[in-house]
Amino acid sequence: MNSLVLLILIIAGGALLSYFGHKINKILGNITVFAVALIIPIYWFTQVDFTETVSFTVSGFHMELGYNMYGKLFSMIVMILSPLALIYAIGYMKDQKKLATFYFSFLFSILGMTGILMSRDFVSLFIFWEIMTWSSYLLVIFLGKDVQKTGIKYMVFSAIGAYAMLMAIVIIYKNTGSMMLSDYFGSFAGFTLQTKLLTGILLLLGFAVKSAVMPLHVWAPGAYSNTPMAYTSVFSGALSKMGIYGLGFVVVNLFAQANLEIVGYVLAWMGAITAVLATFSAVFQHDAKKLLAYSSIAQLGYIVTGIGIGTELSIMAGLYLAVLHAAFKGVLFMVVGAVERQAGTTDMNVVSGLARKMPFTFFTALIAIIALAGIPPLGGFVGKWMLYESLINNSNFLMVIMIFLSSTAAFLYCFKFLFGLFLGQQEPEFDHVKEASPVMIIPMLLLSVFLLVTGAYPGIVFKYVAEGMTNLGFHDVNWQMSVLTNAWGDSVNVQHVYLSVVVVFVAFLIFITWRGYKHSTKISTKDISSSGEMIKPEDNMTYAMDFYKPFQRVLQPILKWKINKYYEDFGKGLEALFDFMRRIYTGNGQTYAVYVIIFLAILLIFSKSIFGY
Amino acid sequence: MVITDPVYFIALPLLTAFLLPLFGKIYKPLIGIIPGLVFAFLAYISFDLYLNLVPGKPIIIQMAGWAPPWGINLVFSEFSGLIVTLITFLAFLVWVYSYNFKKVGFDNSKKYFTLLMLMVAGSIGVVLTGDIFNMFVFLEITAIYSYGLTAFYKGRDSAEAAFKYLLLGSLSSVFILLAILLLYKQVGTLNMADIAVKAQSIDPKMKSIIAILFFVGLGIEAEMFPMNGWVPDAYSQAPGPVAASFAGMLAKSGIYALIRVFYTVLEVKGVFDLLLIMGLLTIIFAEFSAMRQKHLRRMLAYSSIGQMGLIMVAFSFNTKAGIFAGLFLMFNHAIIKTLLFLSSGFLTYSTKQKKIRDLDGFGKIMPFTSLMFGLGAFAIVGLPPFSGFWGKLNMLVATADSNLYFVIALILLVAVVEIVYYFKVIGRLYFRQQHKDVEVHNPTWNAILAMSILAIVIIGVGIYPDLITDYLTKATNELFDKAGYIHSVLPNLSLN
Amino acid sequence: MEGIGYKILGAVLTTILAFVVGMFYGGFSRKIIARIQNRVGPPVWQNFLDVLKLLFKKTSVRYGLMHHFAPLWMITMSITTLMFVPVLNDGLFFSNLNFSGDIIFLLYIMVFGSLGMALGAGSTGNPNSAIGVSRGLTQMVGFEIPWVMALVALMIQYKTTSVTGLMEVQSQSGTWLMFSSPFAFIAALLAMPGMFRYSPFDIVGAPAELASGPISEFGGKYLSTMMTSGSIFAFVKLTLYVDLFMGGASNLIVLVLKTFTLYMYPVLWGAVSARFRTEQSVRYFWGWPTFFGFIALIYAAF
Amino acid sequence: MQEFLTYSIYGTAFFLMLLGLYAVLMKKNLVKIVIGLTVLDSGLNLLFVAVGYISGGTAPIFSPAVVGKHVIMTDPVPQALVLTAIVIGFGVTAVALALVVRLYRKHNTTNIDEIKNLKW
Amino acid sequence: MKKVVVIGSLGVIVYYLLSAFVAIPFGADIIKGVKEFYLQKSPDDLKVANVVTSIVVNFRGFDTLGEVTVLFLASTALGSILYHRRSQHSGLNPQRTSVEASAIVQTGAKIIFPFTVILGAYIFIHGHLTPGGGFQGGAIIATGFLLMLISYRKFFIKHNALTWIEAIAGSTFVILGLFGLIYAKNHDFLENFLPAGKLNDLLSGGIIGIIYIAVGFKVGAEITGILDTLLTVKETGLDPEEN
Repeated sequence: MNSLVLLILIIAGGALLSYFGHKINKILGNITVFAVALIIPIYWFTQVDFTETVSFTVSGFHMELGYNMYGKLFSMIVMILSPLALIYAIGYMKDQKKLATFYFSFLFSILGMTGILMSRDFVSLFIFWEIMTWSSYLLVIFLGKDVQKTGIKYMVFSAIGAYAMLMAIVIIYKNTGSMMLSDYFGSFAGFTLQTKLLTGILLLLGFAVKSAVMPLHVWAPGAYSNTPMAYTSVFSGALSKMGIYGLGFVVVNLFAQANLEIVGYVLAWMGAITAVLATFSAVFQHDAKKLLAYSSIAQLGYIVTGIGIGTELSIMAGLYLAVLHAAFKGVLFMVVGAVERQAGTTDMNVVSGLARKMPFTFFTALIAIIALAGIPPLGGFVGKWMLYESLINNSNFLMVIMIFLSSTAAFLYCFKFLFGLFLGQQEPEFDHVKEASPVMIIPMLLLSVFLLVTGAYPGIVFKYVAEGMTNLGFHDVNWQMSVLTNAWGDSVNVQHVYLSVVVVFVAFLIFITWRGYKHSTKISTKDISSSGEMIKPEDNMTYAMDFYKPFQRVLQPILKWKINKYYEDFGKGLEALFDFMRRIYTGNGQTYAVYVIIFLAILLIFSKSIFGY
Repeated sequence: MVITDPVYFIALPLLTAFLLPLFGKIYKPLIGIIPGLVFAFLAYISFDLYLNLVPGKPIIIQMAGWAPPWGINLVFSEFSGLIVTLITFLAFLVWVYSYNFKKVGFDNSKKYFTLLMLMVAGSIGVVLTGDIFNMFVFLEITAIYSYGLTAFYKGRDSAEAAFKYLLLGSLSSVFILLAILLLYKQVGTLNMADIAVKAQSIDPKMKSIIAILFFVGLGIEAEMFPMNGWVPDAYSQAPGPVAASFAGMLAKSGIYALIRVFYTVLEVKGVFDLLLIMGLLTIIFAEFSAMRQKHLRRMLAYSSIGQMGLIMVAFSFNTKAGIFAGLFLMFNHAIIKTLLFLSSGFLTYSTKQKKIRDLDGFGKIMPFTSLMFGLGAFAIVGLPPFSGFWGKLNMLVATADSNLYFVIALILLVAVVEIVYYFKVIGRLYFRQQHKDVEVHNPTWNAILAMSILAIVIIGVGIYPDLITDYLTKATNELFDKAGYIHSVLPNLSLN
Repeated sequence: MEGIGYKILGAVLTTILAFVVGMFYGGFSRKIIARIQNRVGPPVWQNFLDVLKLLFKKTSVRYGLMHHFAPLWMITMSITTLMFVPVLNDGLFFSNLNFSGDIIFLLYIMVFGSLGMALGAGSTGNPNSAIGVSRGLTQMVGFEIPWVMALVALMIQYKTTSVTGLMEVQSQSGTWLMFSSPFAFIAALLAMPGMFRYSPFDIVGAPAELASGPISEFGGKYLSTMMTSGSIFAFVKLTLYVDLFMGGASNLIVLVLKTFTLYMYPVLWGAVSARFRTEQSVRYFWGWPTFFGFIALIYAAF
Repeated sequence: MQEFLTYSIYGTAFFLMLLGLYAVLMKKNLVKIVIGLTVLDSGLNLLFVAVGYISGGTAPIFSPAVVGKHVIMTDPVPQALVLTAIVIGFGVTAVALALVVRLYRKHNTTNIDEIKNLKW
Repeated sequence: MKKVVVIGSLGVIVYYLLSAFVAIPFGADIIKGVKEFYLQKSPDDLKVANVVTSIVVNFRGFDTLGEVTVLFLASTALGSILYHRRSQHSGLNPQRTSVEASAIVQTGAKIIFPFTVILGAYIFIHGHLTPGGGFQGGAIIATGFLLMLISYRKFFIKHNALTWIEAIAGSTFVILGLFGLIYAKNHDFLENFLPAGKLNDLLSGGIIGIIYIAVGFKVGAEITGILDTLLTVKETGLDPEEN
């Protein structure tokens, strides 16, 4: 049997097995989930033949599945992150109910993503896209918080995106008579400008929603933070990349080759604005989940910018960041999940000082945050560097500044995240907190190791990125294992950086620990220099509330401007309109009869113009 | 030929309906059992006939030994046969579902089943008949059935709903009769094929007036805006299975009559543009109203209107792709809406108000029914891998084919609204804390069976739509081939 | 240039140089400020004494690993940055890893230390530290913008992103970048005091109100390492400015002259100005300096 | 004469229909609405019969008196149709009246404006 | 406002319809269609003198089946709409809504009643010969019952009997039609399979007469049933609890 079909069947079967497994018994269910989480990636890495294709005709539409290298790159994200998240979920969801639904939806969304990445035609792309959407919707509302608001918002935006895509698809079908992606790309040059823009922009809109580009991002904070964190890591890490996947081939394969780079440029700008605004929002969140959600949006903004610029280096940067973002956001959401599970809340105004209680969690969070902030020597820096260099090489100086502003401001929330949850004073109410279970820790550690390794050897990611870029028309992408080079020939040797950092760090570690560490006593965080005041254990001195008040004051004029509010007003307006419209159903039967008569009279009066006799 | 004659579709239910009271006198449970047997038999012969249909050679049955145009004839073609098969199939399922639907308040089931039999006969009659006046008679049968069963329950505002329906239904019948009369006066015949031949010579102004009268009269039955005020009331007040039959069969026969008249009988320029506009208005008003509904059934009813509007739009393209899409949508709507109404019957069983917010957390206490409802909702909004998706896709492809991009945009925008209100319900069903002390009425085994069959069909067609596309294509060709229809009904027609 | 041992020697030498020069600069600044304020002031080697004294003090308390690592992070950052900044135009000893990094990298590595510091400060649980960190990070967002604008302007104008590249440009043309791209220089110069956290931008560690802010809970070896790191970092920053705008230095004397001149600018400005509140300083940085940065960008692009 | 007959007979039928429709659309009393429906039906039936008439025609019955002679007969088809129409009208009226009874029992009024529990 | 709109619309509608109808003048014999065929075949082939009857029962017999169904449906629907629990539950007897009529009316009704029924029966038996037929005859019979119902408060109709009549008459119609499938020449539903007889004989027209008689019974029973349902309040207890 075809390995691609089998892959789909394995995932679907896994979903059903987990569903019924959990229906029967929790332990059986967990074992099933664990097995499925192992089997899927193992099968994918060992058995799937990436040159294989399978095609069939359904309802008159020719459909074809088959990997290309570009899809494979994203598939790797899915195939590595999702199983880890599944394993993490076993620990994280232990006390939850409705696990059957949870794992079913989880695996179905994996199915959707896998399918999207191997679709070679629009119909199957759309089918899998929608499967992904509804399964993720089920997870967004899984916890039952804010169902009406967040869930509906997510669904509405997803639907708008998906339907924009659908509209593009049918128009494409009309113009090319084929649903194949390659036919579309091939005949794009022959379209009229109007069709080019219509189909392309509709497709872009569809993908942009999933990648949370600026005016379409409002679903994301709520959706990311409301979902069980085990899934959010996939949601933000992998699922949002599906939008990036689509943006990549639309922007690069279509617009760049049809001399319509302006579209990509606009998109890049939207990405940059997204990055800035989302970062500003993230800075002022006090819920760690929301913070990470906004941070995700901002990070996706970088990626979109990279893709939108469309040069070799920028796309490489975008794709590399996509991979890295999957890893560190995966970790961070898992971290928040662990904190939520162990401490009961993720409100950074409440939680503090967990670092001593949850050292492993803190460690992974630290690694992920360093990678997120793009600080050398970890992998995140590499992506940032390439992004900046590509922008500078292109003389997009304003965009550089935007991105830089965003990533500088990102330090603020990065620190706040670590400080709010793990540092600060250790409160008695969190004394009971213990380290999360190994099932949860191990996936986080594995991803952290990945982040550490990419700091010195980003080439292991570049390899696949470069492969994937061949499908975007960039053959012979220049990459080295640990040397980054920009278009002007300037380079950074990250291995040297790593070396330098490690050597200095170790040297001074010895210096400072030798004859010091042992003799000092570890004291509680309540024992601080406080101008002679005695702090009692129950006094919470942690400075957490309004952490960035001054910054908030600076940004006052920008923060007033809330997109969400406009959407909500728009929604309210629509609802009022709907309410008004349905008043025509007055409830009085006689009125309905009058409508009929009036309608008939109108038709008769205009019969000449309607029927044209 | 004797055992599988399309005439049984009408004769048998009628006979059973007439005799049902007698069976009741003999042995009470027969009232429930006999209709089931009849429905099963009908479903069997419809499948048998339909699957053995020779393409291009519809089965023409003449009544009382007179060939058309003198006698009344029945046409079991790829198109009408498809819909008949659908109706018999659904009728059987509705029977399975309502076999022991409710013990309380349902104990005059003799009347219920009698009416159901008559309704099936009526809607099949509308579809099969080749005579326009006969079609009117059967439409009236379905209409009176609906008045009767809408008002079936005493406790609700059902009489009000039925009265509204009756008021509009009477107007509809008046307009249809006027149209038939005018038509008869012009061509002197009532046979549809014969009219189709002779209608070309009618004065266009006269023709347009006839068309308008048909449009309005049949539009009321087909739930067209602005004449669909009765729909939400009737759907929401009727018993669950009856509402299902409204959506699955009644509305189908209404739209069938509309398209049969305008595709085959009367060829009027411009009517399809009108249908397009009215279809779009129907969609918009219905879905927007559905959005703001607080009652589950009313919401479903408005959604049903919206679907009918979509079907109208699909048929208004007057292209093969459009008809195909329209048929697909009809199929979907029949199956999925039936499932939704059947499951909502149990969901709203215990709540007096039938408010959506009373359904919080029902996913937990009524898992199967909620699952079925969720499935139906997923399918109706067109999410893959359920059958609704293919209908919508084909519909949009057909729209694009006709270069109506703004219609695509409009349909999709409205579809977003649709998603919102369906998913609101799903959110409540599954992800809300349930209210305290809710009575649980888990579905009986037969209801579970009926709903499962529908669900299987939805998923099956969703995963592999080619199960039905062949038949739909054939039906499309049949409907599009007006000359073929005339020729097969009137083989000896010398075109004088 | 060959040989790993040679490299290590060069690195150590550079570090020591930076340490010594940085320390003396710190001493001079204290002295000068004192004179301006009509005080005698401490001797110029006072900083050395402080460091040594602290180094030999016994560390008696710690708050856990993060606290322990904070000074490490700072010194790691300072020295690593130093390694990637060319000290002399073509110095034999001091080339270190100059060709392995570029400006963007430097911009990022310079943040590393502050973040580590911030984490260490946060882990102590002292609210003053946290407040200091919050202010420091906010201020950083302020001054980074004009600073980056200036750098981007240079990079775009001369089509190179490496420091050595820019130095080459200057040596070839014979003019310093501060003359050939004056706006960038002005922007960078205006942003500079923020980087040194002298008054008026010293609210981060304002001793009077925050008990020294982030470093309040550090003492002994920790503090001495931090001070060392601070001196080295000051030297690095000055060198970088000199490299970028003032044509670098061909020998150590020129380097000291140039850096000292440059150094006097924030010191003197600080001596005569009052402290800004955090948002005031951010507003300042986003005002004229950013404006000049913008001009510089436009100048560079067209 | 022909024209007068045409207008007067069709006019009468239409007048009846108009009357019925007016009652259906404007009268508030349910019973009056039902009466309006029947009047509307009557007008329609009259129209049917009128349409079938052929000048000088007899009833289409081949009674012994007519058999074998050449007589003009009116069109029998509309007469057959009107029979059906009447019966259907009767059925609808009966159901309508039953519904009125039900409505009156529930709402204690026959004013259609007050019977709108179901709306929007 | 509403009034103006309604009258305006009605005016428009009537104007257009009238203009459509007067396009063919009253009494003009210009419709060429199926009627010639009926007028010819009815006496010649079917041996039915009343062409309307032959159309109603034979040519368009299917319509009539539908028509009968409509009546049946109406009476069933009426029953279900006005249905109440059977009186044995609460012990209340059925009650007539009308008041007791005066003695004159009562006596007159008693005298007229049998004649009315006989007249009705005559009309539907001779449906294929003379004007009238099953529907008309049935209606006349029902009138007789109506007379009795409004005259006597204690006059009750046995619903059992009505049910039997309805069922048998209705099924006779259908079964006769089904017989056509087997025994008739063309094997068509409702086709005549009996000897046609001679024009203007009582026993002519084959199954047409029989069907009309069945229709007469059925219509009579159904209309009577409808009248009875409308006139009688069976019980005013609580409505069954339902949803």
